[in-house]
Amino acid sequence: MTPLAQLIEAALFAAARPLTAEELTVLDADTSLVDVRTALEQLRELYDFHQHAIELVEMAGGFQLLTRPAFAQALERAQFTVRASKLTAAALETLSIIAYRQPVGRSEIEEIRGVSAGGVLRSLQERGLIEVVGRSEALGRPLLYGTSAKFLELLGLKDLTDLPRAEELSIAIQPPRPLTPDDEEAAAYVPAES
Amino acid sequence: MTPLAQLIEAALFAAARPLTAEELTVLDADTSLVDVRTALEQLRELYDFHQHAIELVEMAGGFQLLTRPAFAQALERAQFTVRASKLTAAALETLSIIAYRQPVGRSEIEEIRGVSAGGVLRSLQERGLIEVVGRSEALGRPLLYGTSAKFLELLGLKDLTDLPRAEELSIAIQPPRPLTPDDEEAAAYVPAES
Amino acid sequence: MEQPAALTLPEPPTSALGASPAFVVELEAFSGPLDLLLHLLREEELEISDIPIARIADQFLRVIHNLGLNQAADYLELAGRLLRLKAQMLLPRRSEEDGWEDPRAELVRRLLEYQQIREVALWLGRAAERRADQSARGFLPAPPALPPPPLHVDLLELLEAVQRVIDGIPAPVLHRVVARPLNVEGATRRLIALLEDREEFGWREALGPEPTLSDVLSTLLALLELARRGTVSLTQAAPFAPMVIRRDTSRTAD
Repeated sequence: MTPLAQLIEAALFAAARPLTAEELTVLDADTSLVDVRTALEQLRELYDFHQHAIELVEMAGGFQLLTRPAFAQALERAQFTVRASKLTAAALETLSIIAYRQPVGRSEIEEIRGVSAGGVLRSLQERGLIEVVGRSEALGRPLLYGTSAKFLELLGLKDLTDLPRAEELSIAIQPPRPLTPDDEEAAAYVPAES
Repeated sequence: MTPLAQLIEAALFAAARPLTAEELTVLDADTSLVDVRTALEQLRELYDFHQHAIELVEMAGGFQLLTRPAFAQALERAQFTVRASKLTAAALETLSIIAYRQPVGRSEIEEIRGVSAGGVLRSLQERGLIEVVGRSEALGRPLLYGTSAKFLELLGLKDLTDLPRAEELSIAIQPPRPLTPDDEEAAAYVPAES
Repeated sequence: MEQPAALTLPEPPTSALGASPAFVVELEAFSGPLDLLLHLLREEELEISDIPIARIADQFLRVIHNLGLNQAADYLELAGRLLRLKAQMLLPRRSEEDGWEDPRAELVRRLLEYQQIREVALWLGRAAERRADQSARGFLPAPPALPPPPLHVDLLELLEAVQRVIDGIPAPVLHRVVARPLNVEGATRRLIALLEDREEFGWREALGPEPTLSDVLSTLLALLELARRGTVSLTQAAPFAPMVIRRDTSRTAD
């Protein structure tokens, strides 16, 4: 391989976009367009001659290195190109609030996390992890959110009672909302401070 | 090139991230780990022998195709690549402590560096270089941190054993006990240099 | 060991509070108080194992004073420690033989440990630089109409998120006090009904099945009130033994 062909190979491999022959002349001060085209031809022949799985392709945007179509199926089967995507910390936190407090409105989520929740709620909804389960009776009748069947499926839970109970978490979650009659007993544990 | 070497080249090229030998066996039903390692060796030799600008690098527990260091300057000058921003001294020191002491909690890091670590830990976590690996049993059950696969990728390390060993450092490792003037070993604590 | 870039000194300014110009440095140039201390030691070509504490403590303070006190909490802590050490070193020691422990030992240990971490940090920095010389494939053409990547969530992650949410709540509501939580009248009625039935029964029977804490407290208060009125007598065979509740015939007979 000539030094120019090497430089061009490195550039086509590393650049974040296809490169034109004109752009490739920038690589070396004394390089003409003809030199670049010769080197590109050399590169193409090398890949073909040694039966590399990659090839040099010229498209509208310029030259790029691509895997040969013959390998597309095997690659798709192996799924190397797609990495399982993960939820962001903000999405997980919002999801956890909804899981434990559902049905719950946006303002309550924002109050707990201390940041606005609009974007996160939209993306959780698009991913099918939460859904609108009703409207609150409060002013403006805001939407109430709950977790979806897909949420249970992804976490491998039979139903919501499979979620660890508050007492099993290292710090119990305290409900900062008006107590229902059932909660009264629990609340009576704590003596009034003197 | 053997069909398996071709498949592996296509996979490494398409994934653009380190793939483990185990992952690569998925490419073909009848392929063993030994076959994959043989094909990888073949591929490495082919790139070296024909002086490709790309080389096969073993990193972060897997294998990845990368441009050779010799072309870094030309690629940056032509603005085909952007150099990764440098880590600050604080980030590097914190990473060092975590790399050698993992799993390690925030308070231990702060004690060693003598400064609070909250901001640095958050930014290292956001960059994906460290991750929470558990909780300590100590009071308050503080989070414990460890380095991630991305940390190995950033430094181009195969695994954590690539890090310098204590004996290779100019300062010997410290036994955690107080010194006395009579202590024979005290002399060994003194760094050899300046 | 090579001098890290972070330690390069800026040009010494002219106003130096009596300190030698070499010690006028910028706080930002250091990654922490130990870094600054190491720098001072190196400037003076002093051994870590035998630090002239008094001198170094004064220099350290001078530098910090020079830099202003904003953002210097960590530095002040070490400054305080150095001053304590300085005082300790002035105390008369009895004799070298009877196990005198050098008060500087802990500081020496920390400095050496920190120096080791710094050496590793330099190594990591160089490794990252070497790695940055190599590029992965840059342009990844979008695969034609593949389904979106599978979503990965696990329960542990969710629970960690719950924990973060809880940790983030500034003032968690720890308890609520509800009016009229105890039902002493109800408990009294139940006890009187029991007493009509039986002359003697145990504390457990008094509570009834599955008592809540509120039931326990209500029953206890009711019992104490009944005992005060002389309706029942309460006895225990021994401290912490089960309480026995008996109809108090001696006084009702009066």
